[in-house]
Amino acid sequence: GSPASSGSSQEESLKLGLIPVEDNFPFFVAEKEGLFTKAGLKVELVPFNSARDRDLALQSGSIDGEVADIVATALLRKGGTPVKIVSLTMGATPAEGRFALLARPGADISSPGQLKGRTVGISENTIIEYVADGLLREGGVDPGSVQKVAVPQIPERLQLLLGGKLDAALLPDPFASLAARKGARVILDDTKINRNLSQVVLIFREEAIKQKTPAIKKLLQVYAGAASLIARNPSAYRELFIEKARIPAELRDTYLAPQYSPPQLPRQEEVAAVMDWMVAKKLLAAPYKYEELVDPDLVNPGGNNR
Amino acid sequence: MPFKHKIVAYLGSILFLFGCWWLLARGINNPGLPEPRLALQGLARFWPELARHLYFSVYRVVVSLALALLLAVPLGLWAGRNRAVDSFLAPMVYLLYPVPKVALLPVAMVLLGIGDGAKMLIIFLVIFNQILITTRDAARKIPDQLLLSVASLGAGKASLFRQVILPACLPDIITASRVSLGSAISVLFLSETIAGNSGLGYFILDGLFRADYGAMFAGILTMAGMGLVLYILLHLFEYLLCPWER
Amino acid sequence: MPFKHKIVAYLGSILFLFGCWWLLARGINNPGLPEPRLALQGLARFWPELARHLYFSVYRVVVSLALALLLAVPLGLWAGRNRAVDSFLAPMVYLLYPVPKVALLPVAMVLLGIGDGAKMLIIFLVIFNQILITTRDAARKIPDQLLLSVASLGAGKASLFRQVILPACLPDIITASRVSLGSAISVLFLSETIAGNSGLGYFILDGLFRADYGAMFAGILTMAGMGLVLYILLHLFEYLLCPWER
Amino acid sequence: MIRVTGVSYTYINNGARVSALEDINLTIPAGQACVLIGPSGCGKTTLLYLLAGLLKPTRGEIRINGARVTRPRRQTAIILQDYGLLPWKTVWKNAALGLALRGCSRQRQQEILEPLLAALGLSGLEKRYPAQLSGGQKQRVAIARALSLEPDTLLMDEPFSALDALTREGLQQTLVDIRRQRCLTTVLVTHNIEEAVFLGQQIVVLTAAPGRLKAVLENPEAGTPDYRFSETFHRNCSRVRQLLQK
Amino acid sequence: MIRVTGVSYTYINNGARVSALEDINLTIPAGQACVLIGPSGCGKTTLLYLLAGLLKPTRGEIRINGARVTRPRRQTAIILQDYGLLPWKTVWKNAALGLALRGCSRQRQQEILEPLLAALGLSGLEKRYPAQLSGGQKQRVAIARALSLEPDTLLMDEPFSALDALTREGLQQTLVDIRRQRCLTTVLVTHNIEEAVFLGQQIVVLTAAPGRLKAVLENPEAGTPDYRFSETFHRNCSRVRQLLQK
Ligand SMILES: Nc1ncnc2c1ncn2[C@@H]1O[C@H](COP(=O)(O)OP(=O)(O)OP(=O)(O)O)[C@@H](O)[C@H]1O
Ligand SMILES: Nc1ncnc2c1ncn2[C@@H]1O[C@H](COP(=O)(O)OP(=O)(O)OP(=O)(O)O)[C@@H](O)[C@H]1O
Ligand SMILES: [Mg+2]
Ligand SMILES: [Mg+2]
Repeated sequence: GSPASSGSSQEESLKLGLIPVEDNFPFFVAEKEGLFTKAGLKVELVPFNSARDRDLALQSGSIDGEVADIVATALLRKGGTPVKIVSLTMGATPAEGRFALLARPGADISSPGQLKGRTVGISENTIIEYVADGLLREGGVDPGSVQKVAVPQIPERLQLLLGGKLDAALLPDPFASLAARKGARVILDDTKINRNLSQVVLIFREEAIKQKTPAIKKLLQVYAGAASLIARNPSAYRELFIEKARIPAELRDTYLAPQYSPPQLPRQEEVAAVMDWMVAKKLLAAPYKYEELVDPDLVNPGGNNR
Repeated sequence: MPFKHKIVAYLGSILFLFGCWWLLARGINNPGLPEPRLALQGLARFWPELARHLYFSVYRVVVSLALALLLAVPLGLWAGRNRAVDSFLAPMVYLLYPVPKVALLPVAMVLLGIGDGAKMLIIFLVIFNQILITTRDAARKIPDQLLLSVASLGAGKASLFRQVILPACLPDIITASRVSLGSAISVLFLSETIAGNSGLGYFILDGLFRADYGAMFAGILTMAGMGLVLYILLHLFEYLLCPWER
Repeated sequence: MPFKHKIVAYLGSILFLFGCWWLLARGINNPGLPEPRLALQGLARFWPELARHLYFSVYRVVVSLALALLLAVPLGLWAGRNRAVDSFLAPMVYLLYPVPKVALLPVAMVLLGIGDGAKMLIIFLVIFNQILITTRDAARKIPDQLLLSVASLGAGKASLFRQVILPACLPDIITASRVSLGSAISVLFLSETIAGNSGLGYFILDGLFRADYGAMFAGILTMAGMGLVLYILLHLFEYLLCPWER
Repeated sequence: MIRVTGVSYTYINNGARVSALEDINLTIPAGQACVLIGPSGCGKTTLLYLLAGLLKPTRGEIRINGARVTRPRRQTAIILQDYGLLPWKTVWKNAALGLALRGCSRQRQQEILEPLLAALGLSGLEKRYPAQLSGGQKQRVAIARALSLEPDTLLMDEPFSALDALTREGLQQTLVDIRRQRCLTTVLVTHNIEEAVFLGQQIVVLTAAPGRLKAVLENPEAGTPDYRFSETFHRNCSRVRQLLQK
Repeated sequence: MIRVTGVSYTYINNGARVSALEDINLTIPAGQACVLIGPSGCGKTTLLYLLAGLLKPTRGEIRINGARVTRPRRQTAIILQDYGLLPWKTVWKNAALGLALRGCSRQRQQEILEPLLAALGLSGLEKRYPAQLSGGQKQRVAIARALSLEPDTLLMDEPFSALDALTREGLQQTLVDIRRQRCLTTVLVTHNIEEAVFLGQQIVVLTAAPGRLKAVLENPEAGTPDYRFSETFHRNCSRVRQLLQK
């Protein structure tokens, strides 16, 4: 094409950090289908293997935004990186984004009450611990009464659980399903409770929001488009899902892709619950207000905005 | 030792290693450590893809090793022959070397982003220190007689470095390269698991995340093989560069 | 160089480092790299807790370094003086050394638990190879004359090892310990961040996860300080063990 | 008694072959003093190494007291051309090394070495390291070490070359005395014709490289008092000189 | 011309002080040959190092041609007691080192060295490494290196000690010839009284350690044809011997 048409302006390019898990699948579908280009966007999806490295990259300005959670967002702000949530991508309902607390194979644990004093593998000061605390409370157990062991990386937590070195561990899907398939017992499951504990959010650096508002808006539209593509024809993206969401071979025939809701803003009370937990954990001196964490202007007003 | 015997010895010990691995895998019977067979199958299954990752990894290791040698060797020689430089440099090295490289990750990312640059910087920083320490210690040990004798021929500082200090330290520098090559590959693994989707480190971690231990160990095998080949190349360099030691 | 000057040089270069850090922190202006002031405040704030973690880390590093020396040095000396042993051992080392040990940590932990065992095993495995390679290369370089002269006094194999080969390699073994100490601390950090709630690695990562960069860098400072002190101890050992090099 | 039959020796370096000795036949009765003399590079040192069992003949065989020499014997002492002192041992420890290797008690070592070091003019230097000695002092330490051993065979490679004329003559006399007392079979390499004639009951003259026997002179009066000033002494000196010149 | 005024030298090792030379005063006119003789350990080597600018006098000063010596001069060649050959250079490269350092072209090096090596009996050994030479051959390489330089001052530390009597006498004559031709100021250390008297126009006798001047003999006939067989020669030999004995 001519130089004028091929030159994608700086404002239209976005760098997005994400961990290749099922939460982010619509982005990969959009990439595969060329939806970004069609929308006149230049989006680079940068894969990370740990939330820690992803957040460091955002902090250093190497990426414009990332798919994260509310705890990470608040901590980034606390650490001096101005970021804001622009939309929820997963976890609009409790059924989305499954986390489960599992007991190791062969352990004599069948009810939450038996977890008292046992070792529970989590990732400290993250959404994982928040979910763990929430689940334990739901199960009627004081989170302080279990022995938390920090195992930040999920695959390692899985291996230690299966190897019997942890009595229990909190795992997201598909690892939770895999552990269950290998003999671990699900004690608590966040899709089976009434509270909505885990939300996946799309966040951007504030300067990116300021400079690239149209691009981010388009991105959200593309995301919505990809989500509906998946909903309409899940089997067409099966292979891509197995690959991009890193579904273990044992589960490839049984594990189903989750539902993806269209972009929307997180609920006030969910954000507040996270803030209260963080203050109680002394991760924050004072809770952030909803407006400090969320930028309400980017989600398409036609969307499911509550 | 004749060349033929060497090859036999190499093959023998590789077989021995596989044997140990097999026994260990059987013994502990944990999916995290699969039998060699599974790894070899993984190798066959993923070969073309693995080769692509291998290419990136080799590139990163070799470039950072070369850069580290280029900078650390002269500095080490200098510090080894100059007490004042050393007592300024040593505490810096001793303080910086143990600093966990994650601490440097933000700096690396700000300066170089998340591409090859940052990965190679992290590798570079680790082995720079190793080569610096070894070279400095080697330069310190050079007998004064040798230096005196060449100085008495009227050699200036520069000639002394080129004619005496550098060749005297060459064997130790090669040893340092051996040690650093291993470290470089370890750090490579770590830096490739941070971000991006290329390199053997990524491949291995990807296998771990998918709980596909066959793929994971195929990656580990490839990494080990890459190490072995690079080591053999280093031996070749030594043979060529140090003819007086044959 | 007199002792006093040395202390001045050390202090000078530490100040210089802090200066660089300060400038860098200002320059890149990223919360991930706070100013030194914050780290020092963190140090004051967390001291008693840090001391407990420091204790664990020191214990893990020192024990694994000692174990690695105890096993790798004799093996390295043997391989260095015996071609047959070497051509069996070398390929094993060259294959195993590049294997990313960190990838094996989960397996090690499944075997040995989340406590000290697995962590120390991985540290041990990394530095064992480094010490082995350096010691072997050093043993190879011993001039035949020296061996002949002691052999001519009727020394048996054992005496030759104790009287000639070991002391001849001692300076290189100390260099290897220096390099390995740094590697050991790096691996320590990694292994402490994989699982468990103790050690400086845990403390640093905890700070990072809390976005409490003051605490994080207080941990890093403590780790660097631990490295420096262990290095000074190594210098002391060298001074005591190699009086002929003073 | 030393019996050398048809001994040849060829050095092999990197494929290149250098013939150093060809078809040497010698018989040195027990208690006799034999002197090797010949142009520089003719293989004297090589022959001494062969006698000491430090090298193995390419052809032929060497027997001492009927037993074939294949490795260093306990009863053979040797002084190497480059002294063979261990840089990491003090003068005392270097001198005592042979005794220590034979399991001699501390006290016995002291009894033997103290007078010996005094006689060699080394008193007061016991705590120095070889690097802190002059050339002649190093050589005398090597002599002390060899003489301390009470061997039955003594092999010496230019043992007095770095000593001043007077010390040298004194030591020549000491050597004669010790040989007589202990019935020591002695083989000495020298370049000094007078020394050869004064010390050698049998004088072996070698040709230029590769060394062959040129002549074996009998010189029964060697070492007798005032032999230096006798007519025979001067005649024998001239004969050796002529043989060397041819 | 060399002028030594009130020179003392003290070695300091680890705090211990060893006085090697005390209050040496000497004047050696340009083109003259001076020989240093004295008991082993009296400081001859030390004095040579001082003259070469390789050590700095503790007290006093040394001037060559009026200029104070503080570091090695380009026009001074030196042959060290331990030869000072570089183990990693072949015979040819070692011999050519001085020329190469002076930026001499390949061809010029060849023109100078080829006849020199031939005269020293080293033809055919050009590609060997020092470790593959006999003691005397090494010494001759060092001689070749020093003579190749066409210096104005030549310092030699027992340069012929490892050579056979005939080679030695030949080289003594060569030295006399070269000194005459090139008007070379020569300082030679020897233990051989005949050599001292044949070569030294000025013979400096030192006392036992710490070395002081005992006597300075004028010996104007040194180096003249047939001097060896003259009456004066024998008389001077006896005088030197007496001076040494006192
Ligand atoms: N390692 C070696 N490799 C090859 N050639 C060697 C080696 N060592 C010695 N030679 C050669 O073997 C010959 C004999 O050497 P040797 O050291 O025995 O001589 P030598 O009679 O002791 O001489 P010198 O009086 O100079 O000490 C020499 O020509 C020397 O060049
Ligand atoms: N590095 C050193 N440290 C301490 N003392 C030393 C050192 N080097 C030499 N000496 C001492 O200084 C004195 C003079 O040494 P030097 O080497 O000059 O003697 P020399 O006259 O050359 O003897 P030789 O004839 O034995 O070679 C000796 O007594 C020696 O022990
Ligand atoms: Mg010899
Ligand atoms: Mg000397």
